[in-house]
Amino acid sequence: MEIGLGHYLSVAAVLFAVGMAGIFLNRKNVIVILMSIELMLLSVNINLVAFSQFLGDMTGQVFAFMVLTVAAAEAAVGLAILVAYFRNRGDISVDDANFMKN
Amino acid sequence: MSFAAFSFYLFSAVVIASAVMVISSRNPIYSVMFLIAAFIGAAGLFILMGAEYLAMLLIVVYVGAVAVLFLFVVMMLDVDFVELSQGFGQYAPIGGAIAVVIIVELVFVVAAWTFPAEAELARAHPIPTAGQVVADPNGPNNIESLGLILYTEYVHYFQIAGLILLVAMIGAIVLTFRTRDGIRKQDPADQVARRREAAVELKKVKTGQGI
Amino acid sequence: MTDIGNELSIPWLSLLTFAPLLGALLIMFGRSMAKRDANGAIAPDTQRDVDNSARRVALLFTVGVFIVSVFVYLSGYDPSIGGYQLVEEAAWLGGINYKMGVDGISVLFVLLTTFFFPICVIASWTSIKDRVSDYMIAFLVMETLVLGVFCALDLVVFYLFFEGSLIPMFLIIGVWGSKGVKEFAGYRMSSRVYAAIKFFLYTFIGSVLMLVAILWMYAQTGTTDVPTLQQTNFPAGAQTWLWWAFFASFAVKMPMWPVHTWLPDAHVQAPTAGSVILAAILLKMGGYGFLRFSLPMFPLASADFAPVVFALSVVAIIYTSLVALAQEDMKKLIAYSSVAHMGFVTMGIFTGTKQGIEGALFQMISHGFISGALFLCVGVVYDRMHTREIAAYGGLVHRMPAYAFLFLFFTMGNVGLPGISGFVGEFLTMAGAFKVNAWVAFFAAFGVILSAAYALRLFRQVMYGELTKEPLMTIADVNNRELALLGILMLFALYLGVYPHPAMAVFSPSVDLLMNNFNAGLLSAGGA
Amino acid sequence: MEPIVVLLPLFGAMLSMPVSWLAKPKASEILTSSFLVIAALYSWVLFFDVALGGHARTITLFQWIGSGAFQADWALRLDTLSATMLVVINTVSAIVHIYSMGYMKDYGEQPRFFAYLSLFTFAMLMLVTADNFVQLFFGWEGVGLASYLLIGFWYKKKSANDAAIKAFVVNRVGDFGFALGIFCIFLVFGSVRFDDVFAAIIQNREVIPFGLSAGGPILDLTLSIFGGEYHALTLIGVLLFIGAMGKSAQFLLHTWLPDAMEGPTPVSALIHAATMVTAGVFLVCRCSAVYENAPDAAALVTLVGSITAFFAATVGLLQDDIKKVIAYSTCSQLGYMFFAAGVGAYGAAMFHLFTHAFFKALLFLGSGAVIIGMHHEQDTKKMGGVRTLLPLTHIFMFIGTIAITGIGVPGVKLFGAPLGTAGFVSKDMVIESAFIAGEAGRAFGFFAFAMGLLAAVMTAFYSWRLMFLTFYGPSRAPDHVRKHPHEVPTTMLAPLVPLAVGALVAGMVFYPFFVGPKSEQFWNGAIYAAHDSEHGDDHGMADKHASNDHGAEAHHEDETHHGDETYGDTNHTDQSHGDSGHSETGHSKTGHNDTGHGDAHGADDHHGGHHVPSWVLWAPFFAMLIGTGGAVAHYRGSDPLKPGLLREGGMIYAFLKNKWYFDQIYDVILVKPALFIGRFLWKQGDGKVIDGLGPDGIAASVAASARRLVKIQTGYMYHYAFAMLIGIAVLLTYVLMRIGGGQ
Repeated sequence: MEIGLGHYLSVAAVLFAVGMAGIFLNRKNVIVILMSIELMLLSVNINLVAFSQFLGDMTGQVFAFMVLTVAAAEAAVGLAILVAYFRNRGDISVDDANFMKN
Repeated sequence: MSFAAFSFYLFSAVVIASAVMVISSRNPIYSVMFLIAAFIGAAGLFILMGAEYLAMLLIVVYVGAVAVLFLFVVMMLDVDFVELSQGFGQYAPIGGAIAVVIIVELVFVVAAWTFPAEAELARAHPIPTAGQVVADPNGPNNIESLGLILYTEYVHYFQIAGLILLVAMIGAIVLTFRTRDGIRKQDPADQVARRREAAVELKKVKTGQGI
Repeated sequence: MTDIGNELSIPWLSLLTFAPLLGALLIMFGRSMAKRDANGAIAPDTQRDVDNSARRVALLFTVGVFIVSVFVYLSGYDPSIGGYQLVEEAAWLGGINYKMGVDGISVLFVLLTTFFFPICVIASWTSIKDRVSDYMIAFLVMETLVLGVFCALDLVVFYLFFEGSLIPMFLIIGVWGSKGVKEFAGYRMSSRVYAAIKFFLYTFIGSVLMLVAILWMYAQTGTTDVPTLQQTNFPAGAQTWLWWAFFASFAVKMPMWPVHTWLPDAHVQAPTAGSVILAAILLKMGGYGFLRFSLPMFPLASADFAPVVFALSVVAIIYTSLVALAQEDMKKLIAYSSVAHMGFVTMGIFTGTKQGIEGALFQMISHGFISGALFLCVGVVYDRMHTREIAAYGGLVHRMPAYAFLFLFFTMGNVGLPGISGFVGEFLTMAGAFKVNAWVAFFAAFGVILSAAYALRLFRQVMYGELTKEPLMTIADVNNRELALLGILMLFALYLGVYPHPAMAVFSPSVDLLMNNFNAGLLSAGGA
Repeated sequence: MEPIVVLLPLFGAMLSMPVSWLAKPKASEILTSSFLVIAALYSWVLFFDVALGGHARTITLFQWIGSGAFQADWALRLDTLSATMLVVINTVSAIVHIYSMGYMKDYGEQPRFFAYLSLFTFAMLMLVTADNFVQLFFGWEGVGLASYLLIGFWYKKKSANDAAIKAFVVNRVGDFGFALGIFCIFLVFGSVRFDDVFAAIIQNREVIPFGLSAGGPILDLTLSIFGGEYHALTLIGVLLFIGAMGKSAQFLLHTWLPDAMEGPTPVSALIHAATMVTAGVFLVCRCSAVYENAPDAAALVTLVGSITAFFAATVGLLQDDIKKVIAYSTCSQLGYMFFAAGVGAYGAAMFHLFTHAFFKALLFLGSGAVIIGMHHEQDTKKMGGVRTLLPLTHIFMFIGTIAITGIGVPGVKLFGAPLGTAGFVSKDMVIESAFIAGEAGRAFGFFAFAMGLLAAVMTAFYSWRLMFLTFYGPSRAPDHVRKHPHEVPTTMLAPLVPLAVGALVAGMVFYPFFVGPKSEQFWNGAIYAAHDSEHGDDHGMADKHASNDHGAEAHHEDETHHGDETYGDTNHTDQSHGDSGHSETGHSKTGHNDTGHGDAHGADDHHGGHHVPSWVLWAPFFAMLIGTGGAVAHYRGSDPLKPGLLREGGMIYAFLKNKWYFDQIYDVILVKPALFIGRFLWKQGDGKVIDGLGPDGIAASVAASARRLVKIQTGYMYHYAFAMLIGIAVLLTYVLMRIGGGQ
């Protein structure tokens, strides 16, 4: 059986769904939430590359490249926020972080 | 089953299994480790698709930098992760439901996907896969073709990506940087601005009396 | 009478309209030039100078605008012509032009406006002490906007001015209004802010519907030119909803029952000059809108829904008169009586008879003088006693005979005593209404009885009786400034009451034209 | 020059206060009084010129309200009717001005008082000289204002303020009818000018009311209005009469008049006896053309007038306040005037108005002197024996009383006029014309006659009761009052002389003009029925006695033109057929049976001794004797205060003492509910319903739902993340459905 576009897309879909589920499951643990986001971005990248390959257009890879960049930046900033938050509160429990309510 | 198919299934299994472990393991350190595994699996998939450069990038940037950053943060923060994982699965039903919905829908999409006519034309000239590159050393390889397009047509995007990284770097530094009181440190500006009058005091010492 | 506006091509109306804005800029500039200390605060002495110069600039500009407007009216306006005069036009957006012009219906409102703003500036000369510059700026900006409303001959331009005039009034009520706290929906807010927001929301929601109608008309005809649209025959179905959309806006502005409840609150909370402008000018924008837009543009719907308007007007007259009978606050009482008087206006306008429309126009002008003066009268005692409670007064005539005389005069004007301007309008509208529907005139005339009851009750309780209340023992009679203001208004009310002809002659040709168009619109629809 | 007669009082009113500031209060008294005296003298000149000389004219000053067909000018219409009123008003006003110089000495604030008095006079003059209904309305409301100001002159007294407001508001109720009447006239005739309106009626012109495509001759025109089909003239007549009822304090709208006695006594004399309250009578007479052609409206006038005459007299029986007795007497006498007008005897009505002004002003001013003399005491129960203290005043009051009760010799004529006091002549005239009208079949004619007689009995009784209680018997006043009565200044007594003379002889002197042989020439077309009975016959009363108008048809055309030419203005010599009018063709046909239509004819016939049975002639006289006898029997006895037929505490006593409970009833059914409804509408209607459902309600529900929505806002990041993800899922599903549906 030839491995085609559909296969890759299916993998990406499952990966995306798993990332999504991860956000729900680990609602308290910001670090894991960040990792879940990385997983979802990764699935997006797989999609982009798959289409790029399938359509013979390098643009998809360029955008995967961009996504990688943004994901890296996001991870860096997210973790920095986490560190700053931990430093202020001594904890990273999301349950206590409801200042937005007020 | 061809080697390519076998590799695809292998890498896919690694990616998905690792991803599941990432979200389900109690210890974030394990999560990070599985995340790395997932990235590596994904890199394999990229190679299978002929995107060698991105595959390398993924391993270098993600595994080498981002995942390690995660690991670093997890280990640096003195957090009781057991407490954090309390209530795990509280939202599992809804999370699962959403995930299932998404999967089903995406599968529908995949199944029902059709391409417009011009895309079919493009398909006639696929990007050469790794094997083809090896077979035809004179053709443009992946990194070449990526570079050709990235530095010409998408140069502005490229620049913006750089800026984003710069901003993220500055942001991360600003967020985590703190001035601690009571720590002696060097201040070049102070040193340069120091005048003689503030530093040296001339005292007339009478002879024979000492200070 | 030469048509100077056209011969010299001086855009007199725009000049008049935007001159006050110049004054506002001048005040702003003057204040920003004031010396400040390190914290950006202005020294008290400097502040006083800044305030005084703001007052003077405002007076200068309002009086100047008034003089120029009279000059333009005398030399550039020909009252024997019914159509638009002093028209100026400049291309603006596609199909939407900046177009100004006046006819007999609007020109008197322009004069009324330019007349009342100096009055208001003088009336707030000493009673406003905080943020004087801002206050004067608000007033000058409002003058620009109100003049624009009456001069605009393009729907979009009109809408801009119409909506814009909300803002300064909103600020005047909300910032310089009276003190007091109100519990509302579980929140404590100062009652002036409540009144200001109520005023704003009421009128704003009303006019949003008008905007929709304007957009539709623009989409249909490709123009928002008022004279053109007045000649356009909209299909009957469209007229219906367009009429309602415009009606919503103007009915709130009038205000008609049952969307009148913002008025008492706004009047009560507004500073004296704000009340005066509100009563004398802003309310007139609703009646003006009916005459300028509803009647000529949607004659079919106007004729169809006249019974609705009659019913609402009559309810307004009786209902608010009864409510006025029960009021404990002087300003509220007068505000409710304003609603009743505006009921006569709407009733007159939609009779579609010459007497009704002319009576309505005259009533609006006369109401400006009389109601404005009554609010000034309340302001006189409010400045002294800082309360508007009727019960807090009594026997004022002992200490304030001149004030009592003026108050009596305007009370009688409010009651509609013949010889004072209020009578002419009221009587003509009722005569017109009787021709169309006798019951309407019947109930309106019944309201006149009630108006005597509430107005005299107010006068009795404030003025007559023994002077027993301690704080009133030393109250001073009107000073020269107040006397001059009220005296001028009294002369006008008396003059128009005895000899209304000058005013009637101005709008008569335009009303004829309006009625011709109106009847032609009805006929053409009937033929088609 | 004529405007002077109207404008002088206005100038007086305007200048009174400034003059008092510049000079002394005394100066303003003198100024206004002298203005009024000049105006009064001039008005007599005009009276002789216009009424006796026949130079009726209209002087238009300038336009007032002009809107399309609605044209009302400021004008002076000088015809006999207005000239008569001018004389009455200016004379009484001048006398009251002079009298007030003495009366107000104790009270102070004279400049203001005189300004009000002059203002009132001006308004009243504007009323009577109007040549259109709107100016009439101006005067109508103007006198209301002046009355309000004067009743509430003593503004410190709560009762005075209440009475003032009551007077104004009750009058407004009448004005409401009046205004509607004017609108109706405008609707029907398309004009509010007297000339247009009356000419249309006289010529039976074709009129087309607004909004109708076809009209009809005015006399038969019906209007579908107020949910019914009404005869236009009847409707107009009734509406105008409602106005007249208010101003003239007729039954149902009379309650303000007794309260109005809170004002200073000269005011009562001027406004509430001689002039303002008679404006209603004037209006009915002015509109005689309408009423003569609207028999139902005329019947209403008769009915209300006779009920008022009776009702007010009954209440007057038990009043103790000297002024209130006279007030109810006024009310009753106004009733006489109205039923006279109602039965078509407009001349008699105006005649009674004229004579009444003299003797009622005399009574009021006399009682003012008594009040001053008795240290501001008004209760007759605390007087008695005042005759010895104030002998001059007693004489004046005595003259007034015999004038009002009507001392005279029935059936005897002196120089063609009956012999008797003013009241005798005019009241008998009124009562007899009611009888004649009754005989002629006019609605309520006999009823009015009966009521008039009953009222005459009571009038005599309460008038003499007042005299006896006040002036005769032992004094019941406190010692210091008895020993030192206030001196009544000459300025108060001198003005009474002309009034007393008038009260005695005015009836005899003016009899020939108002109702006697010269009346047609005198009225000169100012009163419709006086010279134009043919039309009254033809149209107004045709259904009542058809047998009378034989030959009327034949002369219809002629008469129409005749009326057209002569009606309303100028002096037509050919029209002065006077009592010899019977010899003319049109008139002779109707001949003897025609007595009811024009009082001129009626009166003439009666004094020729043709028709009125002699008992009718004597009846008022006997009525007077009965009443007087009753009063003598009861109040000349040992104890004037002893209970009479009506015991205190009895039902009838209480009923009369409480003035038939009108004030209480009105309070319960009108005043209280109005205040209650007002409060209810304010708090519930505006507050709860409109604001509650409208702005406040919407705002409150926005606030409330916001408060609920805030709870969704947990502040937990993951909740927002969930929301986003769920949103993505939903959106995706939606897009897929769309695409799926599209494919």
